[in-house]
Amino acid sequence: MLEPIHVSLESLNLITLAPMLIAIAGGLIILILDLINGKLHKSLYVMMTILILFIDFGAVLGLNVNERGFFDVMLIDGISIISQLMIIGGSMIFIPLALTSKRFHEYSYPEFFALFLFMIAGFQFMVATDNLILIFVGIETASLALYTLIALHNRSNSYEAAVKYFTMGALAAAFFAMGSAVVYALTGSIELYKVAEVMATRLNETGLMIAIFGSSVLLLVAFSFKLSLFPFHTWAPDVYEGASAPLAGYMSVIPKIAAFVVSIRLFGMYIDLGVEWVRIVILVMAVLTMTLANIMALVQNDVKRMLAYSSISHAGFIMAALALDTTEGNTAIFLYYALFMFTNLGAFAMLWISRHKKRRFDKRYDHPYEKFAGLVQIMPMGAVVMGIFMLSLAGVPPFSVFWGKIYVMQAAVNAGYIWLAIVMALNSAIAAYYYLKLVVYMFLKDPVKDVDIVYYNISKPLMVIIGFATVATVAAIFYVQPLVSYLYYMISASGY
Amino acid sequence: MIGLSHYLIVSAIIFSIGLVGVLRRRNLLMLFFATEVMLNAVNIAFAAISHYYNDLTGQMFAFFIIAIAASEVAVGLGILIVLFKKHGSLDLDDLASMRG
Amino acid sequence: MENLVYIALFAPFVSSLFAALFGMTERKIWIGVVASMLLATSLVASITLAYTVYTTGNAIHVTMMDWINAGDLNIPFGFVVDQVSVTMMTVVTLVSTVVHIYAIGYMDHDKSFNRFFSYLSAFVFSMMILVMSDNFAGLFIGWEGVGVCSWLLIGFWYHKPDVSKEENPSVSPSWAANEAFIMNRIADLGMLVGIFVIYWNTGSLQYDEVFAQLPYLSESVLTIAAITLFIGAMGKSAQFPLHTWLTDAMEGPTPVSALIHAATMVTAGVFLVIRANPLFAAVPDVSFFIASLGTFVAFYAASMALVERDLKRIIAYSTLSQLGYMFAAAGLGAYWIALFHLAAHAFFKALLFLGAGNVMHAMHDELDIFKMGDLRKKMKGTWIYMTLASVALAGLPPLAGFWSKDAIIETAFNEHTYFLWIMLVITAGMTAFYSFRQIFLTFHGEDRHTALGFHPHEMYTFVLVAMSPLAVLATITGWFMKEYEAFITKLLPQYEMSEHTHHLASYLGLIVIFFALSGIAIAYLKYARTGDKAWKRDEKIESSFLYKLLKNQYFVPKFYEEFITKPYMMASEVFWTKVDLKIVDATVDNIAKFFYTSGDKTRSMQTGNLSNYLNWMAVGGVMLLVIAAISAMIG
Amino acid sequence: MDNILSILVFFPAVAGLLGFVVDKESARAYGITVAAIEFLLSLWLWFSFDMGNAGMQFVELIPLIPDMGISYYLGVDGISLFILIMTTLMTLIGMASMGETKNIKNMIVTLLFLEMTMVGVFVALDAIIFYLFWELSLVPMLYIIGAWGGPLRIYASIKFFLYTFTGSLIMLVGMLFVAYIYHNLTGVWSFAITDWYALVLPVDYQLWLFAAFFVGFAIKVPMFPFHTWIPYAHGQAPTIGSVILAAVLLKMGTYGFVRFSLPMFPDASVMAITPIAVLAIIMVIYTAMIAYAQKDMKQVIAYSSVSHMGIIMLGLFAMNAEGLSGSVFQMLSHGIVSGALFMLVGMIYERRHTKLLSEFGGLAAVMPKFAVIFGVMLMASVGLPLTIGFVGEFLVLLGFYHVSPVITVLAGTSIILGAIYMLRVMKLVFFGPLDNEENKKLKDLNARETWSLIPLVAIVIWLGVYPKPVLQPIDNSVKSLLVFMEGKARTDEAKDMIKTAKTSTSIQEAK
Repeated sequence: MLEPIHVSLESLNLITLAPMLIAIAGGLIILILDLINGKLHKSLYVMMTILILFIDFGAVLGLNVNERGFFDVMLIDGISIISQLMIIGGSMIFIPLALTSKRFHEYSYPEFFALFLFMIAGFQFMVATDNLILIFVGIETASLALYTLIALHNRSNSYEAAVKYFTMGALAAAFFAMGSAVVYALTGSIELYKVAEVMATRLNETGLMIAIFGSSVLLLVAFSFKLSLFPFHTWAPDVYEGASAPLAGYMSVIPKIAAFVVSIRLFGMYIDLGVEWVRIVILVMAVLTMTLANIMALVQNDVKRMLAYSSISHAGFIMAALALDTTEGNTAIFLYYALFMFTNLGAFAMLWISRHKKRRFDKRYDHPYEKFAGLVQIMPMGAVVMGIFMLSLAGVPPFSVFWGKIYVMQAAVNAGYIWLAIVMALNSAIAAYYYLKLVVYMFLKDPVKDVDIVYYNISKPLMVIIGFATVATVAAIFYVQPLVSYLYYMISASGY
Repeated sequence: MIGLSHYLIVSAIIFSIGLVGVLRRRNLLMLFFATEVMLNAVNIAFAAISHYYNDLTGQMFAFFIIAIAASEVAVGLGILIVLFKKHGSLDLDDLASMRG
Repeated sequence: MENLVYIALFAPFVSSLFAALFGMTERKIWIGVVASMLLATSLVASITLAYTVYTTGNAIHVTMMDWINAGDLNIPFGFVVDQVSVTMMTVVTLVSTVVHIYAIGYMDHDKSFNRFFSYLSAFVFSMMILVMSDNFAGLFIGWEGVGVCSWLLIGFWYHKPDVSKEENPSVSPSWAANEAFIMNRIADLGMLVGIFVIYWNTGSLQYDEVFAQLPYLSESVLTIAAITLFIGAMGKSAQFPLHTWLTDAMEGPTPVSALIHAATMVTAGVFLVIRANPLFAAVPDVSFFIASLGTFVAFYAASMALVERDLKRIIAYSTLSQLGYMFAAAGLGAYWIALFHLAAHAFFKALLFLGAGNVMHAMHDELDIFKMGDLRKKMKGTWIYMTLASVALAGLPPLAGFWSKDAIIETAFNEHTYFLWIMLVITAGMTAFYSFRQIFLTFHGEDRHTALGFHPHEMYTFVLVAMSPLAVLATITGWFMKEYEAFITKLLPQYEMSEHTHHLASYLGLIVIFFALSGIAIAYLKYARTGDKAWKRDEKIESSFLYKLLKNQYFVPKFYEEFITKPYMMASEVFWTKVDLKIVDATVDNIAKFFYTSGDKTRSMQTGNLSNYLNWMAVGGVMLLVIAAISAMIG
Repeated sequence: MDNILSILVFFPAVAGLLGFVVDKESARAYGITVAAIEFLLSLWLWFSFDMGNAGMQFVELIPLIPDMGISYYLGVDGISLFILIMTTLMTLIGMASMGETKNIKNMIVTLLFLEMTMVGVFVALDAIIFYLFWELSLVPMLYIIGAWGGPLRIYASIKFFLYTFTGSLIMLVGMLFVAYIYHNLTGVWSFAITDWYALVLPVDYQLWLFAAFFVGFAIKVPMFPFHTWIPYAHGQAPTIGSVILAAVLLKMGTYGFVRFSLPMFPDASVMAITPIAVLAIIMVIYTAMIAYAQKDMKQVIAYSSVSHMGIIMLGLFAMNAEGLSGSVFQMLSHGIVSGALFMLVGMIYERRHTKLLSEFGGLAAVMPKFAVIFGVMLMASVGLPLTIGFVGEFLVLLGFYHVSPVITVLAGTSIILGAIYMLRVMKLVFFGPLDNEENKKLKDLNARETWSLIPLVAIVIWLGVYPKPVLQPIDNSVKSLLVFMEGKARTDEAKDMIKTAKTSTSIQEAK
């Protein structure tokens, strides 16, 4: 007979689950509110979401570093805390973008906000565990919610985007599951810390290397898809174009942070084990990603698509830092995303305010460069702000992304990868062209169409968010130090 | 005697069949089926390995995969329906308005 | 005494600034007067200084302030007034005072009258710096300063259009000015290099310190320094092959030609050699080369003057030729004789030019002597002056030219360089011929100008009076040769004729006089007579090869045009349009284009078709698996 | 006022921000006033500068990102002092002489921001702060060229930006590597240049790092073959853009060599003498020839800039006090002279809306003042003694003669070739008959133009006649730099080559 299981509530350490539970509960509350009164305005949901995220944020802050809980499934180490904070923080500045002056029907559905919160819970699960099952569940929870959010944007492009993302996501999920199966077959475990232990003892067994490589490849495919690395990036431009601008901005940052955390855990493990091959493959993919995405971004006609390619390129940039597998490299990932988040969300928000409810700029594109021609004459502050975002993305000091860039490059140099630093430098130079192209359109050209087309969608909350992003972008030099030291401390505390 | 490797080979074959299905099919619905096939191939592997190690984790994983596959289908079919309403077709080749 | 030095130096500067203040306002005669008076002040100061130096025998040395101090280099604005510089100062201020006064009359109709005086005085100031400086860098300031002033003054009538002339390559004053400036710059580079050599080997640029160091320097350093400095001298003194600018410089106003391109600036090269005589004395080979080149130029220039029709250009050739004489003397070690000839030449050549200016003024800027003739009746004073100057130039006793030139020729004999001697003697004959060819064609013979509608008239009297000091000096300078020798050889090395030469001195002198007289006689026979025997243009001679060769200046300007100017222009064009735009710039642009086009190509992977995307993904995955399998098997 | 450098850096920026509020009509007066105050502040800096001290003065150090070793670290020495003063002067004069009327407020604000970045570059003693200002200076310039430029302005501005940006990113990698080495040796992160000076690097490291910095600086200078952006930038830029570009932005490159390459990599610098000298000669001769072939007045001056920068580059690598001091002095001289020349071309362009040489001729008759000032600047440009142009050029050539006579003679052709192309411009524009009807009506310089040029003329002559007040502090710093380099050099070859001045020993002892 099986012994009855005795588990003390204390040993479960349920507090580690609290942040996710708060998000899920918040989503449910919103759904219940809608059941009670179906005519509530979206601003209520937005504020509710912010409040829930605020509590969530607090709950994460309250966690102790390096704890396990819930049958040791949850892992609360430094990177899980900082990544959760970034995910929640990013979401908090994303969600007010729903408060546009024009009504976009997806935001009037409370389901949008509920799904959004579930998605956040999914991300939090992804980062707060080293159990492959929970990672899988987290990924899928978040992804399924995200597919739906994209589709809710109710344009034919959005459906197309959702379908593309969904199908490829399903394939990636299959790869992830297969990869997990191989890992399980190799080690008899799906807890990464145990996997690492077992694998370390089996590394020298003949014939096993192919299985280890195989497992890494299967997992790599799955995460390369998430992180949009070449050649698994093909979905990204289309999905970004199909999704609404804020969501595209969101997608280029938050899901990637979550995916990066898992990647650090997974591939960091392989590299730590001495499987140099993984490092090489990642480096090659990273270099290819940043270069190819850059040169494709060069020829784009649409700003949103350009930004999509640019965020692919940035992801490649950061992936290279991951391959370094040093504390600095890992710090660089978070620092980069923390700094990139403001600028990128700001840039997408600027696209968002130029969005017309029905009319598109032309048949094919909604945000072609021409739309922004002469913006400085129509909307001087807007042009300056957008210009600052572009310069920041290009890596012009002292704007935020520059500090991330030099940290990544310094990490590469310190790890002895000077060639990588040079490749990064050259890529930044190529990238400068397409960012500059927008600056040129905004500042140096004359408007092409009627002047009123540019800022239909502006509203106070949007201005606040953009203002916040601008300040964060410009004043980066003053908060980089605390940010770096906090991130570095947390990451080294969790042993990465 | 049928051993672990046989199961794994079957799993790999089914996985490949699923993959080929994903690549070759032009109908979105068929494509979804193919991904389901792939996930189920993984299930076979998990169940077999779980049995081999005499460890229940693998079977748990398999259960989770089944659950997720189900929700995936639910969400996927939902998206397919709105897409079909809009486009009137589920053919992949009709679905290429964004490119470049 | 210091104040006198400063007065001598800065009076022209003040004059220049004063005139410059009114540079853009309309012509005012009194500005010329003030300028001339300031120049006269400078002249008086110079003469006083000369007297002081003569009586005390000591040099006056003043240091005004620091100029450039960097590293171990210290260059002050220091000035030295010794026998050599005081000679130059006196000559320069004297001639320039006369020229200033002359210019009041000559330029009286020019609307840029004020500007002219500003330039002219600035030139004198630069020239004073050049001769008075106590170091090579200061010399270089003056050197470049006179170059710029010469550029300004040659191009004074900047508004004249470019005209192509068959026999005269100079197309306009501004063209000639640029030519002069650029050619001088070529030589200046040599001079600069000389200064560098001196600095890095002696650690100083002060004359006295440098000369004190000379004995410790190696032969090769001395040779290089001497050669490079002489290259500088060649430019300023228009020695072959940098001579073409001088004749073209005649495009400038005549007072300018008199002052700059005859009396003062062009002798700066000779002055440099004299100033740096310890250096040149230490390298006999270079000195001999200088002497040979000088002799060659003397002959070469004289030969071109034989066929020239342009009044001023004839005098310019004669200047060139006389500079050759000076270099010959300096190269042979007779530095003081060179200096003496320099001074004497300054007087008679300035007089000659100013006379030519009078003719030009009378003939409304017509310079072709073939169109003149028989002017002496209408321009008596000018005729006397010019004849006097020509006699001096031809080297007939008792005028100045005879003494100095004879001394040079004697030196060539004394040094046993008989070839040089013969050349110089022949040249003396040629000099006499062309000088009097010019005099006769202008003032004697048939009247050719009236038919062409010219109505010449004599110059203002005050101008003629102002010229008189030059006439006097051109006459008497030679008589004081012995006294001058005593004065100057306190600083410059003695030059003693050998016993042998001394014996032959009078014969040698007679030979020179014979040649000169024959030249004059031939000129008289050919050009001065009237009536049936009057001179006619001879087509046969003019179409002969030799005539053409001389007329075209041995085709040197053409050669420069064809083999330097045009290729340079072509090369510049090619560098710009072919190399810079098509290669260097295109490379940069092509790198950018490469990225852009490869972006376009890569972009095609983004077909928009989900099936392709899935293929990419699967292919990527399978590829990675294959690579994994291969590398697992290998490693 | 110990923090005068910070004030100098941020005063224009703050003024620029406030400038958004100023009324359009008053913007020009506002800009000129601010620039004048900034200039006076920089003069004040000069007067309170200790001439006897060869080291850094007015140092400010505030740690910004200690974890990365980045601090706000400013200071000025004899070399940067005068470049800084020239920067403020040229900004003031450029602004005062500006004839631009379109979008004047934006122009003023942009210029003030540009001034901040330029001053920042010259006082920064932290590599990252230096890099920050260096990159940031591209942005206002991009805008100036792109918004007020000629027909090809967008191409020109992007080319300018991307070219420099690419080079400086490579330089950034170099900086990061130096910081890494510094960290390896000391365990501390630091980007402070003065800390980096203490590093004695192995020769092969020096060479690689020299190359990395070289790319950044050489593009900015611009050295052959990286110079092709400059004809476009100058050709398209509005007058004020060209003035600032030629006067200040190009100096950043040469200044970078003095500040970074020479003291940090003495051995590599000595090894680089020959290649750099060859490039410099090509710059001098080749671009001088190209300048001669130009049909556009402004392009002549643009190419002449490159040619003169060749002389400056040569002087930097003379490895003796004469050449190096001369080179720094030549930076000032070139800044003022080419700035003035660009202003002059701008003035004629405003009147005739063309810069083609063939359109002009005989202007001296109608515009005598213009012709005189142009003539003075021309003479300074070709290095006439007693003008500012001579001192630097003479010292550079003198200095480099010690290194290589042959190269010096080749580079010395600059005085010939310079005269050739400049005199051609003079002849085509000012001389000859005034036969173009449109030119007959041209007005001579007005009061504003005259008075903005006269200070420059005065400086050109003052520093030509009496360069000591400027040359001496430069020379002091240069001498101690050379002593430092000699002490730090590892190879005998470098020790032989670096020639410290005899008079500099006293400074060494005093330290």
